[in-house]
Amino acid sequence: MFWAIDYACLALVVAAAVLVIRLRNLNGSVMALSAMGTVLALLFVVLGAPDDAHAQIVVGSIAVPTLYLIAIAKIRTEVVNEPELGEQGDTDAAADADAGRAGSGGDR
Amino acid sequence: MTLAIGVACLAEVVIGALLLIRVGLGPTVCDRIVALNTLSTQITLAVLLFAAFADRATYLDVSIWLASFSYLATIVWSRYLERGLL
Amino acid sequence: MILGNYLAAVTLFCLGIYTVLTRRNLLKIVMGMSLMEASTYLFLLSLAYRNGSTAPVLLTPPHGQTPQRLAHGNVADPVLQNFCLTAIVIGVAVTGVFLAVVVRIAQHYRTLDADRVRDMRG
Amino acid sequence: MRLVFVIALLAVGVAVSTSGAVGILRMPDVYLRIQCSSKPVTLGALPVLVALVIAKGPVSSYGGRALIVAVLLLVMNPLATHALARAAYSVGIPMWSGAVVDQAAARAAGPTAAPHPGGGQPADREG
Repeated sequence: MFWAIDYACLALVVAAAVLVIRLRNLNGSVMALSAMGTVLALLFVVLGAPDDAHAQIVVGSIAVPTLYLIAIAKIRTEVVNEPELGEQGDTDAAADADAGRAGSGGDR
Repeated sequence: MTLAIGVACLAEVVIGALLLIRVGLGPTVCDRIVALNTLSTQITLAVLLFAAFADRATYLDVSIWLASFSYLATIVWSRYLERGLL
Repeated sequence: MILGNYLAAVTLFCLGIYTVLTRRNLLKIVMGMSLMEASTYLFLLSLAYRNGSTAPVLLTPPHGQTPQRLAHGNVADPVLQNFCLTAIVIGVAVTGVFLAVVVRIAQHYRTLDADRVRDMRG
Repeated sequence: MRLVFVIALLAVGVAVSTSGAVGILRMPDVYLRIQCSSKPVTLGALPVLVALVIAKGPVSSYGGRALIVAVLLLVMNPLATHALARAAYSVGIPMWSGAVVDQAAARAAGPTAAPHPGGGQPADREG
């Protein structure tokens, strides 16, 4: 039973990491990073380190994504809109264009 | 009884996998924050159930931290969506 | 059985280094570094775990055990867990410094592309 | 007997949480997903906590912690979901095409909406 929970958490962590590098939306990547931190906290508890789980909850699932969001919010006022930076072969632009919102906020 | 609690803990993790699909798939950031909030709740319950499964009361404090701080994160991020963080 | 944890840590490290090497967005590069930090935590805690062990906390021992038996029994390695705790705390500071550098680059060069930053500098 | 109660409560909680997660996965709209995030997840968390208290005894350290987590869930989950729904509405995420009523827009577009945009109470007193 222990190993089943362990492997399920490992699968979730690796899936969240794949989401971090596959999403072309920067805010989405930050949210996937936060999900990875949360699941990693559960994995730390499973591996018998509750103090590390405390630190990982505060740091990995809240502080670091908030830092990223602050950085994105500061960059967005400086850099003109170039959303698909560094993503060569993506064709799933329809997923993000599906929101179809009016306004200049882009993916906010 | 320990086995039942362990199976419930595993079920919460599997529900987290369902929510992770929505984190990857959500068209807007609000969808992702909704899925992330629910994922935090499920992980809180999973930590509680794992504490009962491993019979260590020390693990329970992690779930209290998670329950209090994940909502803080949700509120901060919705404020970021509404007005910008700076 | 703990081999799965090592494999997951290696997978996380490979994903992070793939992101650092192939992406052009500076924020994505910093995210790749965060992934590599996460793989470090996972590797350290997998090293600390022994088969069937519990947390090295003597308060409120499991049912039918005393703190003395727990101290002599099967607990995870507390030294490596403290290394992991230090790595987490240093990791958030390093991420903050990287993000500050990225913001300064974006304010100075008006771009977020690593290649274009290099072109402008050279 | 206690085992039966614990298994039944765990099954109810996990089933309701699963329905909430499937709703978040399948609903067509942000606001409907927020509905699925708020109510079924809170309702799915409480039976699990009750099952934990029954399994470990209410005077153990599990009972107190489960009570704290339950209070946090019941207080903070509606608050966070409300803040999130308000943010989603204010950045203008469109509703599902099958939505039939938008009370906030109707209130904002009312005849006396200009002095009090968003709050309808003083306008009602005037009219």
